[in-house]
Amino acid sequence: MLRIEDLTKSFGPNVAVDAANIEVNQPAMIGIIGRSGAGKSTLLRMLNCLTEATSGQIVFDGREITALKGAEKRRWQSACAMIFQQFNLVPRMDVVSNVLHGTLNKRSTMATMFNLFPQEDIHRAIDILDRLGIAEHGPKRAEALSGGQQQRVAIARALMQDPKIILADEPIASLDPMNAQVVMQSLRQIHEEDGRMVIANLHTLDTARRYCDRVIGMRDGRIVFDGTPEQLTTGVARDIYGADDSFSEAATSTEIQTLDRPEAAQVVA
Amino acid sequence: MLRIEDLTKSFGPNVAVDAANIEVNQPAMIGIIGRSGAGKSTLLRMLNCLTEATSGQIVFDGREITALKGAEKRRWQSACAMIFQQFNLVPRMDVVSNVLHGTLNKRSTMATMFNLFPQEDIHRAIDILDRLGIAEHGPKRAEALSGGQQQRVAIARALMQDPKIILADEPIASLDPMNAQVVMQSLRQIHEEDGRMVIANLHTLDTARRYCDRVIGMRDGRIVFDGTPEQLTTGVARDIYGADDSFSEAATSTEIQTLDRPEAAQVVA
Amino acid sequence: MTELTGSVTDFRAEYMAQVRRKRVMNGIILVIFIALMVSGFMIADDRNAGGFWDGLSRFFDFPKEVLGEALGKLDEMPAHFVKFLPSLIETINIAGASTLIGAMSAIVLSLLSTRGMAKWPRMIGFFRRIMDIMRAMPEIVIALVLIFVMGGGPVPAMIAIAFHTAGALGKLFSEVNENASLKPIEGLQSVGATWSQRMWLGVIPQVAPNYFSYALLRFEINIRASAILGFVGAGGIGYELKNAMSWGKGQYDEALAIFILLFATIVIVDQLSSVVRERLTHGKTSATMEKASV
Amino acid sequence: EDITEFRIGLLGGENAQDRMNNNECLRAKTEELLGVPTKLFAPADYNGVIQGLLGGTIDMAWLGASGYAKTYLSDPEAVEPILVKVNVDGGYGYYSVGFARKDAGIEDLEAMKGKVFGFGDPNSTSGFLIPSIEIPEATGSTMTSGDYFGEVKFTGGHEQTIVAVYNGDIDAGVTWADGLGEWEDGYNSGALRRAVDAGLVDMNELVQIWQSKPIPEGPVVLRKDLPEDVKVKFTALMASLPSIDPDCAYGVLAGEAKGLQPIGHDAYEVIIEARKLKSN
Amino acid sequence: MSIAANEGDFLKVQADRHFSRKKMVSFGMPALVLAYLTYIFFSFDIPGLAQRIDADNARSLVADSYSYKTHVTRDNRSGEISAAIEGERKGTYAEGTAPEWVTLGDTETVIDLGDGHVVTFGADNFVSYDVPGYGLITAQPSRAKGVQAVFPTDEVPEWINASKNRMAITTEAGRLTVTRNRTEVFRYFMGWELFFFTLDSPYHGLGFGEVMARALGGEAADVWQDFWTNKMWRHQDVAWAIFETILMAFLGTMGAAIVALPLAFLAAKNFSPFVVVRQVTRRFFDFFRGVDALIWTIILSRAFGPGPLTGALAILITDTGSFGKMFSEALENVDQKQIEGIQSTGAKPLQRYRFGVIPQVTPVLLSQILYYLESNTRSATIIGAITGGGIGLMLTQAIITQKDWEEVSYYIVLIILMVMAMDWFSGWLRRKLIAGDDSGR
Ligand SMILES: Nc1ncnc2c1ncn2[C@@H]1O[C@H](COP(=O)(O)OP(=O)(O)OP(=O)(O)O)[C@@H](O)[C@H]1O
Ligand SMILES: Nc1ncnc2c1ncn2[C@@H]1O[C@H](COP(=O)(O)OP(=O)(O)OP(=O)(O)O)[C@@H](O)[C@H]1O
Ligand SMILES: [Mg+2]
Ligand SMILES: [Mg+2]
Repeated sequence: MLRIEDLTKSFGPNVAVDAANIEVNQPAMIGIIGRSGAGKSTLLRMLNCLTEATSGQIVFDGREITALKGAEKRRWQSACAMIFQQFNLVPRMDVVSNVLHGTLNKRSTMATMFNLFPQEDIHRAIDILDRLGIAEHGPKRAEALSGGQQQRVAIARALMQDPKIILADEPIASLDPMNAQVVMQSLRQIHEEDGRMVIANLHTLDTARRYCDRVIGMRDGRIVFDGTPEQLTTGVARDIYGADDSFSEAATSTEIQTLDRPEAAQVVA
Repeated sequence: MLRIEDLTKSFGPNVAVDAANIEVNQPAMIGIIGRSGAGKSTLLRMLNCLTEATSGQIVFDGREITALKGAEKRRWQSACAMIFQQFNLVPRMDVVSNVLHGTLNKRSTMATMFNLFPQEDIHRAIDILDRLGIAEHGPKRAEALSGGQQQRVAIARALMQDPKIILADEPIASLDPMNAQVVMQSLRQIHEEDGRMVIANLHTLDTARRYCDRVIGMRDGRIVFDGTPEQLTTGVARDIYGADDSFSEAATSTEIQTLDRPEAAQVVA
Repeated sequence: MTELTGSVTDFRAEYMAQVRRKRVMNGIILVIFIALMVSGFMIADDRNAGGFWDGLSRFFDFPKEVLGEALGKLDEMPAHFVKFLPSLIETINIAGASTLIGAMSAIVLSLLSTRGMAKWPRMIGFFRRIMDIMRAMPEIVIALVLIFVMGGGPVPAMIAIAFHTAGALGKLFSEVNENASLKPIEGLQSVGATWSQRMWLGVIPQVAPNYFSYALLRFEINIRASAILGFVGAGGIGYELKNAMSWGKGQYDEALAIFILLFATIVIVDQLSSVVRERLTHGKTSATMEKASV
Repeated sequence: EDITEFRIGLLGGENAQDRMNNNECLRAKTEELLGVPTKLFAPADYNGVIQGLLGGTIDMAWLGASGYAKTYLSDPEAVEPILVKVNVDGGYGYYSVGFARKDAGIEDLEAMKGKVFGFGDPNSTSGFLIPSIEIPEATGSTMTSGDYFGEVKFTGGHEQTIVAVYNGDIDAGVTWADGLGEWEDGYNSGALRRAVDAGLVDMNELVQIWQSKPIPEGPVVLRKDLPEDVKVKFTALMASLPSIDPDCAYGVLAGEAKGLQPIGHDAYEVIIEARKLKSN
Repeated sequence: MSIAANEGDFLKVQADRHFSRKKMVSFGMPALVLAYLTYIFFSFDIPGLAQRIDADNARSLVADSYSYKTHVTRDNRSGEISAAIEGERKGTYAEGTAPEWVTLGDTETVIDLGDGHVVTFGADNFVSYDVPGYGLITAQPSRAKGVQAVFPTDEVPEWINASKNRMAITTEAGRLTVTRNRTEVFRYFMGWELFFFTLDSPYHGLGFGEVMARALGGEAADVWQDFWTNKMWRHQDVAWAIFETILMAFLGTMGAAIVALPLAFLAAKNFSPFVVVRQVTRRFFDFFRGVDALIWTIILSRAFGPGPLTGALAILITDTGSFGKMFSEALENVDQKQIEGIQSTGAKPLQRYRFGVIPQVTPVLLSQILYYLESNTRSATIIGAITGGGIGLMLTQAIITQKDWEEVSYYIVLIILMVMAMDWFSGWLRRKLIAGDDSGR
């Protein structure tokens, strides 16, 4: 399905992503971990064509994504939804309108200019919101919602695009543990129920372990780990994060019950 | 010296201070306690003539304070310094200037407008700051100081007024325990060394017990306790705070070592 | 996630109704706006001597005529600049003095009409109305009346502009005052300070940078205003411009010289004031640090 | 080609709405005659009307001689003079008169040396052009501030000049008068007379200090581009106005007049030359 | 707690220096201001002005603004007598009628100025004025002999101004002017006469109740017509003029906003990748703003002639510059995240602007536009005075002719009310639109 070949991105002398190779053959839920500046966001942004690659290519179902331009590129973007850490909603617009933005690529420019969306789209948007448990907030402005609710609106917008892939760039980094759990569960559920591919940048190991089928570790732009959550031992994690022995996984955790979990204590030890 | 007779203040139907009677015959350090809304601030503000009394009177050294107007009133205010919870300094002005504001009443309006303070005042201000241990911050802007330092500047301004009474409205409520201790000690020291009367609203029992010679308890505008710190038992405190049996003194404490103090445990019991 | 299927249909209906309402409202607003614009344009076009579409082609006639003459006499330009410099200075002085006087009155007015600062709290409403009236008064009205009373010259213009400025700045200043902290004022009150001491030492230091920034912006506006008032007889560069312009051919070179002087002044003041204002409003933190580290 | 609209420009000197009212009858008659909507425009100053004529947005106006000269100098093809007003005495001239306050002790130009002198509008014939040429001839020096007079300024118009002199803002000024009748009435017609009628000034307090040679009355002009038949029809209407509707003519011609008579460009050559002289 | 003595001294010296610096500043600023104002005082010749200032003008202005005068005039050549309010043709009493304080007779007309002041027009141009407490003044103007005034005392008081050919008597009751050609009496009254109906209207002089009663009795249209077309106060024209002024402001402001919005994108750093385009657009904005509405008005009046459209276009051009600058600043401050969010769904560029940018900037733009709408109402008044249109022209002309001060004050009041109304309206609209704008709740 998705093949990333020698994908590289440099900003001036600075190489953000360095010859990354990833191959995904079936819709999976993939977590990308790595410390700040490792190149996770850049990788995702190249997938969504928000950033152009310097070299290498991305191929999806035989099509070369990196070569797309104009309308073709936008069509791909609409098939490959992106969820951001800061939600990136339009705060002054109501929730349903924000979800409807997921259809912008399919609808004519003229109609959308005047905020004219077809009724079936509106109904579908409300259904998606309902599925994510926030239908009753539909008419409110996005800015009036809590962080977790806003992130679910962003997920709803992504689903509205009916995408083949959902990219999520640290979707829970701005959320409190409670909301983080709700959002990750929503993503997992979408993956399981709809069979969509989900690629999420995560900054906590336990989240990656808990929700993902596959974990990719990046360090300084290079992919240094690619395996199942089980293979992701504390040693490997130390490697990915370039941490010394004092590294404690608990310190990065967002789990609510972390302190009670036996593993946590184990890792610290 | 100071006699408060049937002093009452009502805001519309709401009686903030209800026929308060207090007599003080020698410069003492007096703590006023009571829960929020008990009328502590209102009482102090009436003493400083920031708020007009509805009825009753305040007599100091034979003069009726409540009847003062205009320049007379301002003269009294200058003899009766006030320290606020939020410091109420001029944040954009330097510390020494803020302290010098304590002399405003004695100097001509014109001269102060042009920042013409006599050199001896400036030197006295620095001496006072030095006594409070913050002389080296003199040229900084007030807003650049920490809370505890700002409160000491406020105390310095009060001392600059060379007042007969120092009123302090919850002087340590905005401070962390460390700073709170420094400020309370400064006030106590002033009381002991200069023999000035200090009346302080306090929201923690242990502070009142520790620093005051006399404690007055208010509840719903009325004075319900007036005695020595020793007389202030937990039962009396419960009465003042209108608390039920679960009342724990520790919960209101700002003492740094509270948790380690045996009494605390005792009170909780 | 939710099984509230019944209520989802409710949400749908409710939301669709809302969408429809909003579309209708937006539609109405849009139609009204377009209708106002179009009919307004047609009325204005009709009541104008020349039509809009005919006029478009003649747009450059006048500039061409002016430039045509002025370019032929380019060598006289420097002399013209020197000749009109005093009038320009007069115009700038009118703006400067009126901004200064207006701003000083505005400070007092704004303090008198801000809650928590007013000397006479009961008069707040009164001073606000005064400022509203001062602000509503176009400068030209006052200037023309004063020219009648005291003859032409810079003083009527200065008074007229200062009057309007006091009202306009007063409103802005009182908005600034509303955001100032009242705590220092209470602090000063508790030491027995008089009203003027409280204001001067407690309020002004807090609000001075904002005041200054607004006053600069006003200065820029007032330069234009004083040029316009010159046009109706109040002296300065506007008066020279009007004379040169209305004489027409034969003095277009002077008109152009005056115009260049005026334009350059406006642009320079505009750029300078935006740089200074940028510093004042955004560089505040660094200024604080600087002061604090003395 | 046909016209769709006929636009009459009215010169300043009176309250804009009074001008409109005084000329409303002319507008109605023209509309009836030409069969197209006719409108009145009263710009704020001389220049407004002139710019309108030059830009083709005004079709007819009654200009001053200097205003006509300006229009001609800007664009000789813009307008043509058709008629001129004839005074009750049969002539079609008037005068520029200089005047001062009696109590200032100024009785002639001699006494004005070093004093403040005021012109009206730069486009006015009597308020600027003619005196600016004839006064230097009389004094033997230029009109530059500080040369003969202490200061020379423009007041903006006849009314302003009169009030400025009367109030003592300036020591002397010039305005127009027909030179007929009595000084203490402000002559039979002219700006002074109007000021007296309005109760604005007391002529006892003013003295005349100078008078120009006769100045030709300004022409009624039409835009040259107008279709010939429009020009003919309108000229006929104007010329017969005093006879068919004296009340209307009184308003349009700003006072009593004997009538209107045809005039051509040549009558204004002198003024044009004078104006050229003033342009550097 | 205390610090070493020498250190304390050092701090004191430092503080002294600090305070002398502060003293310099606190004296310096006011001193600068004072110096500048002193310079202005002399450069604007304010001492000279104080002498020139004419208290009479001010007094007549104030008096005229709340009072009116009625003229009774005799033409000494024809002997005809007429009475007119403000001496204007449209305020003239019909032939043979006069206000009740004037008694018209065949040979003698008696004019009662009140308080015992009586002026009598007799035969052969004879006129007498009985001033209480002074005596009877008579005059007999003739072409040959002048006014021939006779006073009861040898010394002529200063309220009488007499010469051979002219006499003027000004008392608190009124004024009498006699020249060889004309004899004229003014009497002053309070109020704005003829404000509702002129003399030729049947409703003139009726009480409010009576007029209302007749209006309700089926004459409403006539009553309105007489009021609306009042020749003296010209309510219709004034209404049109105010409308024209507001129209200029409205068209100018909205037009400028419409033109400036797309251009602002070209001038905003984050939307216009080409430095050249950006710089050129910005310089254009500076130019439009810098040239100023005044000069645009002059340039445009050649192309479009006098009228409201010219004024509107002048405002439009100037404000395109102002709005362009402000809008592009607002655009540069937009939150990039929202745009990226929209972009990531595959939205087309226009859609990106519509949903990523417009909702963010509308509140800012709207409040700026509405603020300008109010301030442009004032500008339109001024522009109207220059280009010929609206209430501004009526006002300046009324002031220039310097007699109808009651009209001047009427226009001033109307202008202030108009601007305040626009201020209120734009504030109201701002609150309405920004609180519940197009997409929020
Ligand atoms: N637009 C850009 N211009 C220049 N350098 C950039 C840009 N975007 C990213 N970088 C650099 O590329 C590197 C990788 O950044 P990236 O945002 O992909 O890291 P990340 O793994 O997402 O980190 P984080 O956890 O902080 O989001 C960093 O060194 C960053 O500074
Ligand atoms: N300016 C005012 N207007 C109306 N009511 C007031 C005002 N100031 C105080 N009150 C009321 O008077 C009562 C006493 O208030 P006061 O501030 O004196 O209480 P306090 O004991 O100081 O409480 P806290 O600990 O919260 O400061 C309260 O009910 C308060 O709401
Ligand atoms: Mg990132
Ligand atoms: Mg309190």
